[in-house]
Amino acid sequence: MIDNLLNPAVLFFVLGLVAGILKSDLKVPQALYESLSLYLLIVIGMKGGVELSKTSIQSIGLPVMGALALGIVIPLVAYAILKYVGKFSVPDAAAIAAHYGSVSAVTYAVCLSFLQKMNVPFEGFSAVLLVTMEVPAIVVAIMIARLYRSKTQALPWGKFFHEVFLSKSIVLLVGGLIIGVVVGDAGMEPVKNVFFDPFKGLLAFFLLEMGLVASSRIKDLKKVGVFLVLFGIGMPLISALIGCWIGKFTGLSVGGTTILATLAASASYIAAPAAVRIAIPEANPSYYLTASLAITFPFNLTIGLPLYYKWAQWIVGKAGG
Amino acid sequence: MIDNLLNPAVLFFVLGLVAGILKSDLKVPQALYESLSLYLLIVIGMKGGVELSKTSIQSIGLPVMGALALGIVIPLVAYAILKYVGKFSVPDAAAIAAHYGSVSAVTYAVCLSFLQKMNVPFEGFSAVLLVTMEVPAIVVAIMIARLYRSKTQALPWGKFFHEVFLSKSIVLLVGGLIIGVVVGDAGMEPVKNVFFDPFKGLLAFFLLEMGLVASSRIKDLKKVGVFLVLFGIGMPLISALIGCWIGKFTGLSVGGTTILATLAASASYIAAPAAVRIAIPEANPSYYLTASLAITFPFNLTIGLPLYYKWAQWIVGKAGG
Amino acid sequence: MIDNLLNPAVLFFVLGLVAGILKSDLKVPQALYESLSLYLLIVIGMKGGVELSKTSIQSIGLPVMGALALGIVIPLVAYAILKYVGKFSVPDAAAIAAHYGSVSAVTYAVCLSFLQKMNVPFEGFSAVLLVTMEVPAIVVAIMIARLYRSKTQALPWGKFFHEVFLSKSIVLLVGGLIIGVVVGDAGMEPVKNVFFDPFKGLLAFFLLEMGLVASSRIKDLKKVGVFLVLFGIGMPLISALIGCWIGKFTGLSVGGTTILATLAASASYIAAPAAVRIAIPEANPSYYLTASLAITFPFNLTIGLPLYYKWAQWIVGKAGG
Amino acid sequence: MWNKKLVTIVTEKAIESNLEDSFKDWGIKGYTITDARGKGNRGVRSAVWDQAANIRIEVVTDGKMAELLCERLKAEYYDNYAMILFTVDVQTLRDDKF
Amino acid sequence: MWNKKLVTIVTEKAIESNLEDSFKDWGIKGYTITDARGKGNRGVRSAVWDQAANIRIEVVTDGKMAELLCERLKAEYYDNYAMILFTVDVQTLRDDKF
Amino acid sequence: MWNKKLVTIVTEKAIESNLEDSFKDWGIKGYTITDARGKGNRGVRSAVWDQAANIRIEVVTDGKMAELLCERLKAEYYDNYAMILFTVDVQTLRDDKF
Ligand SMILES: Nc1ncnc2c1ncn2[C@@H]1O[C@H](COP(=O)(O)O)[C@@H](O)[C@H]1O
Ligand SMILES: Nc1ncnc2c1ncn2[C@@H]1O[C@H](COP(=O)(O)O)[C@@H](O)[C@H]1O
Ligand SMILES: Nc1ncnc2c1ncn2[C@@H]1O[C@H](COP(=O)(O)O)[C@@H](O)[C@H]1O
Ligand code: NA
Ligand code: NA
Ligand code: NA
Repeated sequence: MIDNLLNPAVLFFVLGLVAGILKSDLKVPQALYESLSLYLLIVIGMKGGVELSKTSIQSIGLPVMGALALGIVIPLVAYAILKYVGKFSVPDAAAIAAHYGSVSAVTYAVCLSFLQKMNVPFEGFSAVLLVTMEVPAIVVAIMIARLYRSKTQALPWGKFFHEVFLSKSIVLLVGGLIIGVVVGDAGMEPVKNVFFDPFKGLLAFFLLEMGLVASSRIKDLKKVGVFLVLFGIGMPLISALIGCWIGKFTGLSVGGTTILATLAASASYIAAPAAVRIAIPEANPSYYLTASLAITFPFNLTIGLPLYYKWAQWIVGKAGG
Repeated sequence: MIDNLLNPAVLFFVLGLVAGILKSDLKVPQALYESLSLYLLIVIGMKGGVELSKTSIQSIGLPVMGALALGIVIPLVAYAILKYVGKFSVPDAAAIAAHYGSVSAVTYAVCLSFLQKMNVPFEGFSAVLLVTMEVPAIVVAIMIARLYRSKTQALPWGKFFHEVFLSKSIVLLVGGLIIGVVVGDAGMEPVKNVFFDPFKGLLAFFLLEMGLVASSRIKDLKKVGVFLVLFGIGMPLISALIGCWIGKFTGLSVGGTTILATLAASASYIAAPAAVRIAIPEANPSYYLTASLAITFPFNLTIGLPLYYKWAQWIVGKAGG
Repeated sequence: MIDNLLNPAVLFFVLGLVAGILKSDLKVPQALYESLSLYLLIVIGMKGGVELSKTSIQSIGLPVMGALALGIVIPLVAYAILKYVGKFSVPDAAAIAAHYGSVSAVTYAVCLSFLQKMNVPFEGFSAVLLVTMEVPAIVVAIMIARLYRSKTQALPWGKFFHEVFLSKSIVLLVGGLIIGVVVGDAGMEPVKNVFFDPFKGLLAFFLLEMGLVASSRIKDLKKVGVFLVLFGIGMPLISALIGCWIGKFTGLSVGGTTILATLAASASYIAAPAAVRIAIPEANPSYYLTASLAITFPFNLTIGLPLYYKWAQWIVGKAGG
Repeated sequence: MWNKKLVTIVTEKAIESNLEDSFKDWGIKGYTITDARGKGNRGVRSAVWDQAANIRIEVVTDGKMAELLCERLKAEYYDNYAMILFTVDVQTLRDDKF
Repeated sequence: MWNKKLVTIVTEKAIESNLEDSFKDWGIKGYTITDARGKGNRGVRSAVWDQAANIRIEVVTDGKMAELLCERLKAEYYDNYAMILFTVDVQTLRDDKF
Repeated sequence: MWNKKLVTIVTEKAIESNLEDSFKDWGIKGYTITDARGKGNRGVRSAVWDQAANIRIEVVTDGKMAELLCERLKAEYYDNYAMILFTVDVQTLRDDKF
């Protein structure tokens, strides 16, 4: 486990976090943050697409259904816990639930690196699972928030769906996926040294910036209260467990199950915050941003990943044995 | 031809275009757009310079004269068509003519990739042709606009030449060319992995952004009218044909002729818009930006390039046969 | 020596300088400048850390003490010259002294490239010397400025030390150093193609921007006067000489001594300007920025480096022979 | 010179496109946006990423529309978003433009 | 405090250096520029690239120079460029500076 | 609408964090910052790098605090930094906020 902590990606995150907490004047230009974010999303899509083009599509149906189910179940579970145990207001509970039901592409990318390093094989269509899980939870959570709304101010659903399905993360992931499938391994050859080789290094670089961003939310930890901190650790564990079982029942390998569990455990910090700020404006961003970025993301990055892999071994391994 | 359409560069352009047309919130930070633009221009220069340093300079005179001739003839032809057939006003016709007489470095770069992929050899000094054709057409077109001007408000020519010849694209291309010649193949070795290897990938990335920029002009297609749309496709064909013949008469190979034809066919979107906005202020930017970016650029990228190569084979090949 | 002038890094600097002086509209997005600066600093740290992890730490104590001594002696010498020979005011003399006592990470990086190209071995802990010399001179110079101050407005030292020791260059260098040591050669493998391989190319690219920045100070050369121009060339020579002797007495190799001399000769343009602008507000930035960026930096880059290497050969070589 | 009102709004970047839609609905003909950061009741907004970035919007318009704009922004956005606004009297060269 | 005029101009980035030259010719001693985007008669200018970017220029100056500046900008730039301007009365700490 | 003062400051980016600390000490509750470039007595500041970049700060506050702010800025920063400021009367929707 220590080994997982001492790789460049995690250390860069820690450096950013520490620099931010110590109030260094280190700043990452916003344009760099956005450029790297754009790069990572489209490359995740492209890599997934190339893998997909080499995979038999037969076995993809069941896991996608599983991912969809996760995207619907997790926000409901999260909402119930937040509302009835945590006593959060409806909008706050729904908003946080949206984040935990949706996924973090960066956590997914770190998970793939982790599996590759351990030489664990996984399904070629895993990026499809990522894409599948991005949106449903956001829609579910927003529907909950709307249901309970006293003022019957209608949400313009047309506009809303447009914004969610054409949000930059979806466009880049799906666009990359399609390009990857169309171009395939051979066609990617001349641009490999931009889109594939530097991926790990640029991911590490991006984590430096995420550390800085996360540090800006650390001071809110007190404000959000102990319950949310516990939720930020407990919820990914619950989600990962559900994810492992769904991985098993939909026939995923140990590697694929680890990925599905990690997706389940990860909390969105690109698509969900943007959609929720518009669609559930009453929700306090301090809650969902702090939980997602300053608690769950670092937890998954360090302790979560190896744990979910262990669980996947137990659960899927047993089935196989 | 389909093969030419399914490479990453074209697909990235299409992705940007589609994202923009569908009004996704995908945005490329302006700093990234400018950084990549800067990179591409200086690298095109450097590559050209390194090639140039390996080429015998004897045969360069005639083709450069040919390129110069193209830079003078094309804006005149374009102007005549726009003014007398298209019934455009003098400033509008001159402004558009400036763009079609000047060149697009990105189209040039895609052309080189295309030829390399087809294993077609070409002259080492082709970047010199690019540089040669950047400015003359702009000067010719602006002189036309000034000639017809009723108010005799003098253009400060000194200031104007300073701006055109020291515009960033010229400085980067010529600067890169000189650096390439001076440093040569061996001296470039330690920086190759930044300036040469990632070129194709970063070009593809840049095309994503160009797709977004082009999409912002798509909605003007209706405004600019059918004639300009036809012009945006017909003019490059005319220019390419002239380019092919000049390529033949100045002794270029099939590859070099394809490049000259592509340069002739390409429309500028960096140097010309900046210069024209200042020197022909009455011209409506909607016309020249839309024609250059939303019509001619994608046309050349997809249909034009393979066509010009075919033409070059016919015209030069015949001569050779 | 000519050979040193004709490498891409120097030529890029010259291109930026010339473009700026000729008032080209070439501009480097500020976000790119800052991104590259961030990259170079953290990579210098990481490379140093990896080397450090392979080095026996025994011999490090003496050279670090030597570097510290340089960091204290150089600003005192510089101050004395500026105040008593150059007749500068106390704040101006102290401010300039801070810059010449501190170091330039970019000059250090160019020095390493130079030594590698010449196949001159050097100590693995050289990055520690760089870090050691960043801050002390700034503190010394500011203490001088404060000492002579008529108004006894107290400098908030706590805040000041916080700012200097947590300035971005220190955080990135030290953070990179630690990451390098912790991760080591093997752990760096997957991110090598981002953090190590492109270093030289990106350094060259950065120098294009430094040329542009330096050019913006060229017009101040007249304002700052002949004395400061001479100081900008003479002071690095004095510092380098002291550096060579300290290198010899602390047992450094010819390579290590060249590095120490170069560090001594280099003038800061990141940490020092930021700290000095706050702590010695009366000092005129035109003096220290122009001297550091427009005189000493290009001098070291072109003439200084090979000279210091010669000196190191004489001084350390003699001792060894 | 014509007397007009300048309404300046500072708010979250997250709602930029929503505000643009609202402006269209309300008949606002023009506006200017710059990126900003700042501090207010809702704490520091340092623009380190989109969710912590501000924008600063300026609308030049006539007195009546300015009043309407203020009312609507207050009704629709004030409760839930970091937002301030202020108005000032300005002179313009053209009357019908604003 | 001294009474001065603040002239704010929003226009195309493409003519930034031209405007700076004009300012020099007209004797304007100081100005401040920020990058901007916006919407107006000439459509949306989204700053996605230089040709679609705006700048926002502020000039603090005395009443006479402000008037002159407005007139000249109107004469030389209004017809052909996306440009608006407005003036407002401001107080400054120094008189001779502006 | 409530009458308040808007104080606009243009100065060097190098002292941004110092100014923020000063504002805190002086009891300023909110402010907005945008990046800027410009020209003044101390020459062209083109924002090509941090040491040549400007910022533009806006503070909406009441008349008394505005006066205090101007005085203090003049006393502490005017001599040594590139800085200008100007104030203008504005109307706001909330009174106690500023
Ligand atoms: N008094 C003020 N003066 C200028 N800008 C302010 C002021 N208060 C708030 N702001 C800006 O408005 C944004 C939102 O304010 P708030 O809703 O108070 O957090 C802040 O991030 C600042 O950019
Ligand atoms: N009413 C307005 N209020 C504020 N800014 C405006 C307004 N109208 C135009 N602008 C700005 O001025 C630029 C040029 O305006 P126009 O010439 O009308 O296209 C636009 O892109 C906006 O940034
Ligand atoms: N008259 C003016 N109008 C608007 N901005 C100004 C003016 N004078 C100076 N500035 C701004 O204030 C900064 C500092 O001014 P200065 O101290 O005069 O160099 C300049 O870089 C400009 O951005
Ligand atoms: Na999840
Ligand atoms: Na052309
Ligand atoms: Na030094």
